[in-house]
Amino acid sequence: MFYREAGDFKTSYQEDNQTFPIRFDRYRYYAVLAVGFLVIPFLINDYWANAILLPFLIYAIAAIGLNILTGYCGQVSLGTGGFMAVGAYACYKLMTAMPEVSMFIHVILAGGVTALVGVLFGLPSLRIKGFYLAVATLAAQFFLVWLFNRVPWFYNYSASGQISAPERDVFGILITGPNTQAWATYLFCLIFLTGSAIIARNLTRGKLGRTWMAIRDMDIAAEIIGVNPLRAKLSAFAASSFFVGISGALFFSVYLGAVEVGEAFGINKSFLVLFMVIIGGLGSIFGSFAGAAFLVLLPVALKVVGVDWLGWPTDIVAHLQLIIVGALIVAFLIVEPHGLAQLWRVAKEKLRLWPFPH
Amino acid sequence: MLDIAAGTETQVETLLEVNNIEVIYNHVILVLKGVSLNVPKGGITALLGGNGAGKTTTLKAVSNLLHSERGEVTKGSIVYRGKRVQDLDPAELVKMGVIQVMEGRHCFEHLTVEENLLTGAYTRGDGKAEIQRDLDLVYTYFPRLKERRRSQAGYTSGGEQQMVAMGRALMSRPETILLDEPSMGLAPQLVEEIFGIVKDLNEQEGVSFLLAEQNTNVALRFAHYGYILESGRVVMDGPAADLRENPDVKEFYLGMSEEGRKSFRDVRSYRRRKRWLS
Amino acid sequence: MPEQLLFAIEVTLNGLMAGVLYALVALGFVLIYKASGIFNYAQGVMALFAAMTLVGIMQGQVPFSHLINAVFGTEVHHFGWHVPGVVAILLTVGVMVVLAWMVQQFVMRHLVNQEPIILFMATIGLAYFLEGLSDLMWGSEIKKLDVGLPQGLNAWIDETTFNLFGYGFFIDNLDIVATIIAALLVAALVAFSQYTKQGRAMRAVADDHQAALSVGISLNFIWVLVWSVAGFVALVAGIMWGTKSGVQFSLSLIALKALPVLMLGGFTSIPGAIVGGLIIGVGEKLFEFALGPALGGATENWFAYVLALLFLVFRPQGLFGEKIIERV
Amino acid sequence: DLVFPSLDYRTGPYAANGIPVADAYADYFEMINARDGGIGGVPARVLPCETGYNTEKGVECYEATKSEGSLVYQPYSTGITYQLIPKATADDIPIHSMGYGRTSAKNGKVFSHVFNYPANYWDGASIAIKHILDLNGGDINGKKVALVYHNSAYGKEPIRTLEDLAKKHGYELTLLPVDHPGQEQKSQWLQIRREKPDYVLMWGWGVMNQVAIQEAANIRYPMENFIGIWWSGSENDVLPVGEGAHGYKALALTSPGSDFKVYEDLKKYVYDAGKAAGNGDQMGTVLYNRGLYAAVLAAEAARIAQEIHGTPDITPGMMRDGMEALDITAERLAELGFEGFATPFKVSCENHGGNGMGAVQQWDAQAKTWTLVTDFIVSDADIIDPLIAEDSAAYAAENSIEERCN
Amino acid sequence: MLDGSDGYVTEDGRKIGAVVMEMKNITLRFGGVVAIENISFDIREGEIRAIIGPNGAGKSSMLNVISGFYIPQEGEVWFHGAKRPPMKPFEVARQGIARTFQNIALFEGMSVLDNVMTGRLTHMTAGIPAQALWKGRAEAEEVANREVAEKIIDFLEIQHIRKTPVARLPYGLKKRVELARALAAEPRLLLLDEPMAGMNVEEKEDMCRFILDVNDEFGTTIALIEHDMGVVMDLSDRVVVMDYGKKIGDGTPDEVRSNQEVIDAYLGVSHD
Ligand SMILES: Nc1ncnc2c1ncn2[C@@H]1O[C@H](COP(=O)(O)OP(=O)(O)OP(=O)(O)O)[C@@H](O)[C@H]1O
Ligand SMILES: Nc1ncnc2c1ncn2[C@@H]1O[C@H](COP(=O)(O)OP(=O)(O)OP(=O)(O)O)[C@@H](O)[C@H]1O
Ligand SMILES: [Mg+2]
Ligand SMILES: [Mg+2]
Repeated sequence: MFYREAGDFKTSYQEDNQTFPIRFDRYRYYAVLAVGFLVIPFLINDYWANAILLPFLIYAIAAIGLNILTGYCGQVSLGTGGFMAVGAYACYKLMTAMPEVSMFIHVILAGGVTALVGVLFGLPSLRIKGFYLAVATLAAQFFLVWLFNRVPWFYNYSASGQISAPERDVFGILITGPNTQAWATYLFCLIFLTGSAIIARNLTRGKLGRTWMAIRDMDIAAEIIGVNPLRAKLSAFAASSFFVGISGALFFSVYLGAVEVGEAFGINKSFLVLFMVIIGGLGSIFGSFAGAAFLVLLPVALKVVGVDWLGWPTDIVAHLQLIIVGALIVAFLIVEPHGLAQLWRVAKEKLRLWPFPH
Repeated sequence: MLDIAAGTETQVETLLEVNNIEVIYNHVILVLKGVSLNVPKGGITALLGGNGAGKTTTLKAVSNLLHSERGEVTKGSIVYRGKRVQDLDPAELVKMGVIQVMEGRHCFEHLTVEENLLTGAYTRGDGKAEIQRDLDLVYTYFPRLKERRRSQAGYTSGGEQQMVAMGRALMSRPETILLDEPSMGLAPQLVEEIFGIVKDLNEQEGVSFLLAEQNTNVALRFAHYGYILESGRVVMDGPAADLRENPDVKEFYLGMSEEGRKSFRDVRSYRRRKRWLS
Repeated sequence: MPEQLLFAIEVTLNGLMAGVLYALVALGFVLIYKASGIFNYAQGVMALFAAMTLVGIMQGQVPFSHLINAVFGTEVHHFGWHVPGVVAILLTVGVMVVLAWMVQQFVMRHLVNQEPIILFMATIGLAYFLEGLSDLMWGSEIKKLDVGLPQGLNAWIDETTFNLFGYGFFIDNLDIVATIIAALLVAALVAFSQYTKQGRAMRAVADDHQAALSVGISLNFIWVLVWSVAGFVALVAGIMWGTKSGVQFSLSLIALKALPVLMLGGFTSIPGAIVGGLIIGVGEKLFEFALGPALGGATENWFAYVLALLFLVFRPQGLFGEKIIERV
Repeated sequence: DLVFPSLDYRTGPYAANGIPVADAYADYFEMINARDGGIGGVPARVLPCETGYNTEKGVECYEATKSEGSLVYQPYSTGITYQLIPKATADDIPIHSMGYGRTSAKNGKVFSHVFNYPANYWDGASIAIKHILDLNGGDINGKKVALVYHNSAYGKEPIRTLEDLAKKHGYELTLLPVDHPGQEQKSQWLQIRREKPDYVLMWGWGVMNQVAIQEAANIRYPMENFIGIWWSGSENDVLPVGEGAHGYKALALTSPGSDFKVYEDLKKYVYDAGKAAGNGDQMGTVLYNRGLYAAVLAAEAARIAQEIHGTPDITPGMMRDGMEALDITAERLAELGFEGFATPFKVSCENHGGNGMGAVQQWDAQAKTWTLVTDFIVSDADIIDPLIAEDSAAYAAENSIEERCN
Repeated sequence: MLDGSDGYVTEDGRKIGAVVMEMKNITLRFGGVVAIENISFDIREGEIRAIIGPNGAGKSSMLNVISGFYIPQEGEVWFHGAKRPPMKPFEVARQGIARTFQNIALFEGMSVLDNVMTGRLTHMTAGIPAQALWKGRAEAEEVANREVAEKIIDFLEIQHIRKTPVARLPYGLKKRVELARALAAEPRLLLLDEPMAGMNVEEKEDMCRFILDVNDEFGTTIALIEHDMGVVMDLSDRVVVMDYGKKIGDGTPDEVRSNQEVIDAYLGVSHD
């Protein structure tokens, strides 16, 4: 009734390979894009931009990145925080070394640097598997954080060891620094998110995506039918780190503006992004969005309800928040282990059959 | 329906009764659309049908393993010895004497063959000596297992794993065994042996069997009663001897036609089509 | 003996002792992994929760007093009694068993047969939950834990070694106690998992939930059992670390010190946890001793991981872990 | 009303330290409202926001509270402070980072909206060395000083100063970083046991403090030679160690204890009225007093701002002016009920960092109290001022800031 | 019938060519277990070669040796007249050897179509940038390979489940999808490990038809392991019989069937 695909026929394989083969979905996608690009920038204020939208957009990019590695290629990584730090520090070094270059280029280059580092730390994945690998990626996490903390070159020998983003622009519009406009930073991140999502989608629906999924589902069989596991895994590490690096660069330069590596890119960050990916749905780009939105909004929502509406003491609310987030994560996994994306899929399937139960 | 074991004309008690059950996976996929069947005490009941007919699902519904596959019985009832067992824990069902040998072996990879067998005796409380006796019994059934008793089950061959799974079930001294495709992947000699064991257990120890099989030929040779399942429904049932003589069964499940057995090389020139399908 | 060598020996000895402390935490991980294939991230928080509960009981704190006071406007904080250590430990063990039961009832039961990563995530959810709960229940201030364990320089060793080498070794009494307890614990746990029916069932569950169910192993029982034992191990670790550094939030972070130990020893091996702990302990201390100054120090955090990683490249299942079965 | 946001951390790894500070801030303004009806007749409103010591939550708190007319931010976290410096400057809202944050913010010519009076980390380093000098009759040539520090931006702050001071006074400095969170410090303390430095300084935070003090006790290091920064010198750090902590020293920004007149008012108007924040069990602790001091300085600045601008309803911008014109005299302190609590200082356009004075306090494990064992000591401006000029100049260059106050 | 290296003609008139693969004195041990002991045999162009033997005889291990997954302690593998150097399994696959597995090894997280497309991976070459933008080579290649995959899907009559996740399929269909995946690689040598286990007669006949058609239409050489003697005897041109690592027979179905050693070790009483 509400959701039909009948009568929506495809006459070529190109059409069948589209991201949104169902017309209804396609229109909805265009509508969301239009709202994101044309409506929200006019409504946005500092609070929405800095407290909700920017973190959402940036975490969504990181989640897409991790989803490629964990959701598509099956390599659980707990080094996301470390890789985000690489993106941030690369961006910082580029920004300060080449002030006149556009931020766009810096952010993309930062992604590229992170991809290289990612490949390096991906090398052991050829031998180490499963949770052993997950724990092994913590080596990247701790080592990178230590390195950025330890070597003054990375923070330009500043006395405090922190890095702060100087003012930089794109086509004359300020993107970093204190004097930015909410809409500008928002749009900048949105462009990166949209680009990341499209690229990630393209990568995952074609040859590379299948290579990754084959490795994820059964690596031995994949190798026997002709997948080079080293290349598959390393390309996943590279692609994943690229996006994670971009998100780290944005996280530092556009969102926070100043970071200290241990605090901003500590192990908690790794877990947070992993949560997003799993709650959203492993192996789903949409899931990365959903997971990021959920984990950015939930604490804020709980805080608004607890502190602003109910007027409870902030610490009790904060403890309850932990309890609720924890319980919700477990509840979600129980209801739908494959995440919000799967929940959405099942809902659609039900709608399609509606009003018949099966 | 007849609650009669083939060959004997005496009325026997129904052990397991499945009444018109429906099973749905993942809340949306309807797999069993009303399946009813009876397993008499001391009988071997075969459940036949093509791929995806729902044999495995039926067995899992009985042994309550559906939950862990995100499936549920939405309609109908399953009664064992007069007791509704749908809401029981699988472990309790094993204690009641119902054990399933799962399709696709499912050995404990990291345990040795012998440890695998011993887990089968988990629910038993009758002492080491008894368990040891049964272990020896299993080894006499499957001498190959004795040779490989110290290897990790994960490294044994497909057929050896099948033996482990079977032996493990026997170790629980069951009253009813749900056997899912026991012959799959076994050498012909071994298939005979396994069914021989089934027959032995049935006749000597009075163990009842519910047997899902693709190898109709063998299954109908050993079973007393058979049900044929197609797309989640029982389409035919009757004493095994009758089924064996049924022309449709002969044609589609036994591969015999009027002219006798066809060579597999000839398949390119003909194709069986079920009368009741298209 | 040359001084440098004496120091190196002292550092090694202390590394061994530190390793035992890591191993105590790692043991809890191993138990649960062995029994259900679950990588239980909440193990660290369980240690925190156990230690907090122990202190709370000993001091007669009213649980959730802060919440109660905020909601009802009351002013309750203490029952006004003090419970002796041994009794409090027993009561805490009881609480950990209840916790295990709840975990089984509300979490694990519903996640039978799911992929390992899903179960792993569930334990992270659990960690958040417990973290919030411990603070809400017992307050977030730093608490002193004193169940009467000795602490500080062991004078006897100091004197003896001084007489022998002219340099007294520093060994902490608490570390010695920890070593003894760890040894007992490991012996008991190995015996349990290798030679009992429950131990075997536990390993079966880890391999295949469905098959375990099908042979009549009650997952629920096994899980309550294992989580209780893991809870007990967490309590032991919590007592040791709590005595050392006070009972407070950071106690949950000791999990991070246990992970490389786990990798190195193998996720499935109880003795592996100890051996891994010793290697990591000595390795990181010696590395810091030898190269730390040159690299600017504070290398311990990452060095443990890198060391474990290097080991894994040669033995992907860790030193004593079960071989990862790769077959088609 | 006058809005004072309070970025608390009553949860997370440093909750134990965040609670007393937050309690004090809330209690003081509660008392001002009850006793004086607010500041200049306008009631003060404390707006708590929980950060959990987490930078992102700090940003969220800032954004959520700034539109309510928040007058001054006290982040109590170096990370959040760094975040807010450019943002708040752009939004024309002042920041007060008391004894933490960016040290070179002392230079008001570059940092128009950031204040870090009365003292900063570099002052702290210098004060500690001065104390050691005093103990040694002014000569510490050839002595060994070790610094045990949290391996983060915060912990590394004093290194430059200590190195420069080492050149000046001829002591030998050993650096011993401890990685977060700092539960395992065996290597560091074995090294201390071996090298027997004459003094050990500590820039620690959270659990690292207790473990360090415990380890020092374990190796029987003479506690009176072990001196922590003011973030390593609260009851939380020494109580868990018990007897072993006896004699441990730490720097102090204010006097410890509750022997001040203001406590009478607090008791009367807040505690006894059942309005105490939190559990109401933190009075007189080191960190509670620090929170009180922060609150009184904020309230004073607000009052001065009202005077300068002639309006009781001040904006954050006016508040900034008030802070820049802050003049804390001994008389004023006494008037406010804080006699002997801290030292007088005066803020100016150039100097946002106060007088750079601190004292040394020592822990008595039997009585479970801290007591000041020195007068307030002033830091060595010769060493620190050039460092501040250098760092703030770099910041000004990086962000193309023009110097003010000319 | 075996006459020199030039092949032979089968009863039904197919021409069998030269030796494509030759196993020479292969020995494979796992610790104490000798899975394969000094076995030699060959496979000829265009023939259907069966390997039979009791459970645990080492048949699957032999296929694994051919795929390069197990490396034998002794012996040589000759492929197209040359000794094969040590190779990774994926390199072997790229030489045109595809296979199915005894314990179905499909990619459970993917749809049937995607699984079949993974079989085409060895034929796809687009670079990462092209794929990221979904332009040029990437898209054209995708469509071209999709056509091949669709042909195979049609051929194996699994169109109706094209978009179904394989995890949901019943056993028999999974086996068919696995065959589709192997065929998608357009192999010259196809290894099938018990392709008909767990099927009823009707389905076995379908499977046989596919195997014969593949062999006929594409001239693919096939080596298969099977326990259903009916199938083996009817389908295969030559049969190798293994028993606990040793070769106990090699020849035409009729020869093997009447070999006493084979009857004792494997067939038991004849019953077909
Ligand atoms: N976990 C599951 N989720 C969704 N669908 C399932 C699941 N398991 C089975 N099915 C579907 O249920 C139907 C019946 O499957 P079942 O395994 O019971 O068949 P079967 O008769 O045992 O077949 P086979 O002989 O191939 O084993 C199939 O169409 C299958 O696709
Ligand atoms: N990776 C391995 N490690 C140890 N032993 C192995 C391994 N692979 C196979 N084996 C052993 O080698 C022997 C041959 O195994 P294989 O799987 O080749 O048998 P098979 O002939 O295929 O039997 P089936 O018909 O039962 O599948 C078995 O005894 C098995 O246990
Ligand atoms: Mg089945
Ligand atoms: Mg095999």
